[in-house]
Amino acid sequence: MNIEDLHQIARIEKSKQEGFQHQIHVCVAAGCLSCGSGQLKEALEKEIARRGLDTWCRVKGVGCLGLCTAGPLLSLETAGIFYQGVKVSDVSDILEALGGAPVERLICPVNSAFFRRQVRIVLENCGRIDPERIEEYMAESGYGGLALAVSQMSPTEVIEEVSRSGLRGRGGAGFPTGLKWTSVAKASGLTKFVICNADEGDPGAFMDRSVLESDPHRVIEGMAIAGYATGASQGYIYVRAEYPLAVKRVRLALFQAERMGVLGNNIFNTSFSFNIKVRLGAGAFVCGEETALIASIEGRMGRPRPRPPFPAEFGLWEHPTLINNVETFANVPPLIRKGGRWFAGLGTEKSKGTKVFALAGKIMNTGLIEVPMGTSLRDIVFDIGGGIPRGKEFKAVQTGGPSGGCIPGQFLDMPVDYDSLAKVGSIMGSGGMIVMDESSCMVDVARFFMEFCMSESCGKCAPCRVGTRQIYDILCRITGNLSGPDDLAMLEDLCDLMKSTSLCGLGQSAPNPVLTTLRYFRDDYLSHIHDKRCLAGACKAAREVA
Amino acid sequence: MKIHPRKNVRSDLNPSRLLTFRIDERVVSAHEDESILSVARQNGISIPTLCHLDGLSERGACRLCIVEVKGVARLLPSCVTFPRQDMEIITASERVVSYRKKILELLFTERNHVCAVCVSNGHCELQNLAVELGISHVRYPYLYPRLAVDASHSRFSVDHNRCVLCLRCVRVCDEIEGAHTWDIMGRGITSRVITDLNQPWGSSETCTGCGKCVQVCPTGALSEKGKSVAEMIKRRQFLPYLQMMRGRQDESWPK
Amino acid sequence: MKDQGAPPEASVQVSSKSVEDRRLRLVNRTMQLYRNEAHALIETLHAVQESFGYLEEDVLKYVARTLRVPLSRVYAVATFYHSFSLKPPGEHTCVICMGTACYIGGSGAILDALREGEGIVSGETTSDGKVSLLVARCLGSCGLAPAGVFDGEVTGKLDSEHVLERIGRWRGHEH
Amino acid sequence: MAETITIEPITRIEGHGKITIILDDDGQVSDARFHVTQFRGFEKLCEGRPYYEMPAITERICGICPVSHALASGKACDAILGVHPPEAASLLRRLLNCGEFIQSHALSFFYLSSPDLFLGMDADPAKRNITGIIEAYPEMARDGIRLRKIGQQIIEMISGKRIHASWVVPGGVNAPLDAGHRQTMLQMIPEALEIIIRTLALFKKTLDQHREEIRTFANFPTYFMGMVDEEGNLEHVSGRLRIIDAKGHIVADAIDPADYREYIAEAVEPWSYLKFPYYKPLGFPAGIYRVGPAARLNVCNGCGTALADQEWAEFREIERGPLMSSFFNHYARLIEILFCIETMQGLLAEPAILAARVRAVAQPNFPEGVGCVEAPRGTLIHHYRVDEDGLMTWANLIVATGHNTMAMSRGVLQVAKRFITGAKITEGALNRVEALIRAFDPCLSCSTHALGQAPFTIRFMKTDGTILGET
Repeated sequence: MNIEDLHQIARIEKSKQEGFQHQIHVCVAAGCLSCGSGQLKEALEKEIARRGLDTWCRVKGVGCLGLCTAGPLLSLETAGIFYQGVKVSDVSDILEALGGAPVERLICPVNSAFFRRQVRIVLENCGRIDPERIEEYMAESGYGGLALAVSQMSPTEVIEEVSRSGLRGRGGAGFPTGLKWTSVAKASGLTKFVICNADEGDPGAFMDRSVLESDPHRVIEGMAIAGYATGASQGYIYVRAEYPLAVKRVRLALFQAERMGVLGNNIFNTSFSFNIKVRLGAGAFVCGEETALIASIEGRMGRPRPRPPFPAEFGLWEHPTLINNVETFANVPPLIRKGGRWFAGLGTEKSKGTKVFALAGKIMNTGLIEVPMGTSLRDIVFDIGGGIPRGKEFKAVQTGGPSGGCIPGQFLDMPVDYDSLAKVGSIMGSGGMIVMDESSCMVDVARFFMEFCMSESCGKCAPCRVGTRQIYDILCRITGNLSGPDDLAMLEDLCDLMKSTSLCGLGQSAPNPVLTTLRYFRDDYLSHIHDKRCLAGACKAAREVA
Repeated sequence: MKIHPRKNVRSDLNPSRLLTFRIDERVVSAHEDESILSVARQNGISIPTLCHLDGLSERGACRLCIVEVKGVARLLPSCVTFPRQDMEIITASERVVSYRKKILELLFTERNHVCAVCVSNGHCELQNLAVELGISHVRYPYLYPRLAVDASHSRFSVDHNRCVLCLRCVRVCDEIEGAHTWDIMGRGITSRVITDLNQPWGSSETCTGCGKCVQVCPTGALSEKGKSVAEMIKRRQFLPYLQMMRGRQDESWPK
Repeated sequence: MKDQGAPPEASVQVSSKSVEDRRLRLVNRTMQLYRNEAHALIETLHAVQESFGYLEEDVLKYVARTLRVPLSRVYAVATFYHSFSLKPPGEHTCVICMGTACYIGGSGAILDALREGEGIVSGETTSDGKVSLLVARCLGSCGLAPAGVFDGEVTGKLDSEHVLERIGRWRGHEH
Repeated sequence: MAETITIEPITRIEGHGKITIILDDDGQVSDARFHVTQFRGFEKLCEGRPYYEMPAITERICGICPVSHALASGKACDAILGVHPPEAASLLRRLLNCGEFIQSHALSFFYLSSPDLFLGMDADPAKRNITGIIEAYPEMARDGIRLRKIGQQIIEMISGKRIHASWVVPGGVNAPLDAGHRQTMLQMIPEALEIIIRTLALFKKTLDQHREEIRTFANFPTYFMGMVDEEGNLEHVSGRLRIIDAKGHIVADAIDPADYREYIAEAVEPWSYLKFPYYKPLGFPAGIYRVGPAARLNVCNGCGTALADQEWAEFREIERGPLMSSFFNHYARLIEILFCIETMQGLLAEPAILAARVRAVAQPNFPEGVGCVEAPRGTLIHHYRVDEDGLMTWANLIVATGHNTMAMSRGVLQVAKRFITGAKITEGALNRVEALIRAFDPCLSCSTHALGQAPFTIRFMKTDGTILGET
């Protein structure tokens, strides 16, 4: 494959698509599949064939359309119409309405804030291309970034471009990507690795899954570019076994990319060679930690080890290793194609670009969104998210999963970026955003996260192994109205201990949900402790006592 | 993960440089590939440790050897931290000592450490640390797990109640004896050391019966049969010799 | 180290040899794909889990010998990761998602209802061997919270009644 | 209409106990019970532990007689191993036991009971304590303190610690005797002898004043059990059991403690954590028997040491046949101290006692083992079962206070009936009830190991029948 071939394939694909007057996009990401979009797609195909419409109309399975709550979703690309909650029985109505007035009862308002306010870079192809066909990705300039990088840029230039963009790691901590790439590039050694962390372990986050299910080639391309920039020739995608569809699509995409020659030896007729293998996670949240992830790829238990040395100099099989997460890699191809300056034009001063969030919890529009960094929480929750259902009061939004915190209403106007979130005690995390209303007890929420951390703690270091259990016990005592007067002080004491002395990020950040809820929702705690009552009425024991 | 600075991490920096820096206001000098812990000990400054044992790979897991470094916000485990020129290290600040105590207290709550009836009473590293740090009571509630004793081996027994999960047994069995009979199952608070497929030690197919695990165990978790209360005194003289004589280049199964 | 010996397939005791061979085929293929290298352990365990439904002790020994991984290490890895199970699963499997969104949406109450209504606790199989109840950390179907998986079929917007009814049907009694 | 009097806690005994006395409508005592309110569950917590931890675990049952538990436990472990400890170890174990008898009996007599005995049952309670004794009988107080200290020093010199030394181990003991310590101990003997002879003389003079107590302190016929040696003489560590009836006839002799279950069975009553052992051939509750100092002197043919034998003969002169009143426990204690001092002297003279070989080494060879010694308060039986790896699967401990429970309860009733009448209950009367218990010197902390439901319902009732409270 050379660059000319790439353009050729894109041209052929484009004209092929233009040959269809109507393209019906059916969401076949996991969310809609579980509402029956698979059957819907089949029914549509059958009906089209039966009616002999297949010359001018075609059905295409696409990745996530975003608004998971309204699934199964369907979009008519050319007409710009969205249908929601579509059933098999709606098929004939939809086909009959093609080219005419849309089916009113199924219409999903496209001009609502949910769609309007989004800026899509990572998700630009989600819901538009068939994730199981590499040609469609190529038709959308796919692999153009890789071609550009390997044929016209030196590795140093690629890294400079990434640095210039201000891209920061989307996995949680927000480490500058350019800097990370530089360290690996500069590390000595002939063998280096690139790892894509797709072990999206935060409960309540499904950004990476959606990207892998909807646009896997984007991630592959990003990894290849990283491989070129850092001098690695082997990549690994470490993906959760709990995402079978994502695994299947990534494997298929890798197969296609190899067959097309955009992976393998002498990519685009250059001396650059790059291969990618898939490794399955096996249900361990701690494997999101770099060193644990490496251990897991090596076939061992995912127990983190102290850093330094960092994976950049001492990683997979002791070789320099670059680890970025799915969304970070997914940002790379457009960044290379359009230039770091373009990317840096989006977002805030210190947080560039866009961020994908998984909106969930007590919110009207649950689903996947992508907004520029710096968008306010209020805009995300109330404008894009459509606010709280059933007229309930907003209480908090949880970001960053078990390592993050609960942000109260007083910070709704805060811009969402790495530093602002850190300032209020939370973290960006991978992008899970869970909205809670007045019916949630924040002690119970803290207990939920601590239970998670306790069962996900690898057990290597004592503060995390025993600390999570002790904190969990205290929180159980509080929600069960069995706490003593010293429990709150002990809770804070243990949180401080874990934060300061745990070995890895899991233990160091596990107290965050407790600390933020203690800070912003202390009344929830005090009511349990002093009045033996759950303010939100959520805790069972509390209800029974009252 | 075996981090062996001399062999792996800094091989490119050969020959290692001599640095001068400060530990507890004292100016010391050392090679850049000597851990802060080892430099401190050479200079007569004691830093509490539990998972560290000379002759075994480092784990950095017990977190008792944490020290403060001026200008660094995080506390660093001295067993796996290496000095830099002009670094200023404080080994026993009030903050560090209070954390060490709390960690130790957590260990005491984790399992049923009843010193009075323990074979290692009086010869126990955990007990000694508690004495050294002045722990007279434990603030946190005891968890009282129900753990069994495995006395199926003809010469040794393992009492999980007294295990602190330092994994010295696992390391010595793998790194020195080369049998890898021991490992650790499960995760988090439910982790437990096991032999082979979590079977009674006496039925292990791989155990050579060498007893090194027993000798490196810091507490009474592993002991020789026939030893009664307070009689189990561990012998570790063999470790440096064996390490030298069997010195494996790299571990096929690093921690 | 050179002598691997014959693969001790025979040591795996299952009623029918032909069934056995078929089940081990996937396991063997996985190990061969990685040239029997030790780092293939997790991938191999996935294969064992897939074809046997759980990690049978004899198969673990077989894998350990073939990949030349210490027995205790195999057991350690098998118990470290939650995807693996050492117990045979029930006839049917019900997974309830306990991700944040699902928890906020009430999946905790569903588990309570299952415990009270059917006497099932997560991680366990009913005494009649019909149903195994598992808890997932997050299915990634947060948009459909609370979500669950019934014999591989993801279902969203669950409530206690619905779940109890499905489990009841599996166990052959009505609610 | 009944009224309940509760004495709680009973003072000057080991551990925590409670007595309930129920009065009928006429204010007459109708029933009385002796409760143990502590629950320690030692038998249960031993399960799963290695057999060799048992001496150390069980000696933690008590801070007064840990040596007895360690010895009984060590002997039960010997039986599990199937070994005989080397001669030196046997001698040293007996020597250690002497030290304990001296300190424990001294504690009971001088510290706990002498205020009642010398200051009077009806003395001002503010004075009726060890400080009162120091004021009134300074020499005796000094003697008592000194004697107890001698006992403790002996224990310390042999085992390295005053209490909980973990020195008794399966198959023997864990360290030989230091020759210097032997010398020191020998030097202590004359002083100890002087003290005990002086005290015996002093005590015998008070017997007349206590005629009423002698008459009522559990003065009723029961069987008695105690350990004797091959000649039938008093023995504390390595003898066999003998049981006599109320007339003094031997009903069972030379019982191997391993066969104790043929003679003793245990009943559980809902109102106490104590178990109620009884002499099996007679059944429950008829098979009431007593153990302890007086019981031992009742069952034996003599002490086997010169001075103690003289005292024993004089003691047995008091009544024909066995002495029934448990008040005589005080007397017997002093004689036993004398016996122990003399025994020590003999043991220390044995050349073998300094031998370095003090331990027989073996792995468990038998699944079951019984160890029995005479503790200061009476016969102590440890009975263990282990699995093939030597882990405890079951334990049964019968302690002195257990054997005596039935007698104590009946004794309380007897004392109460004699001293409590009508509406007026004097402090002195209540003190006598306590004093009876103190005569048994019960070690409640070690006797509370039966697993049962929490037993106590103490009703406080007004005369009109309304229940005021229930605990």
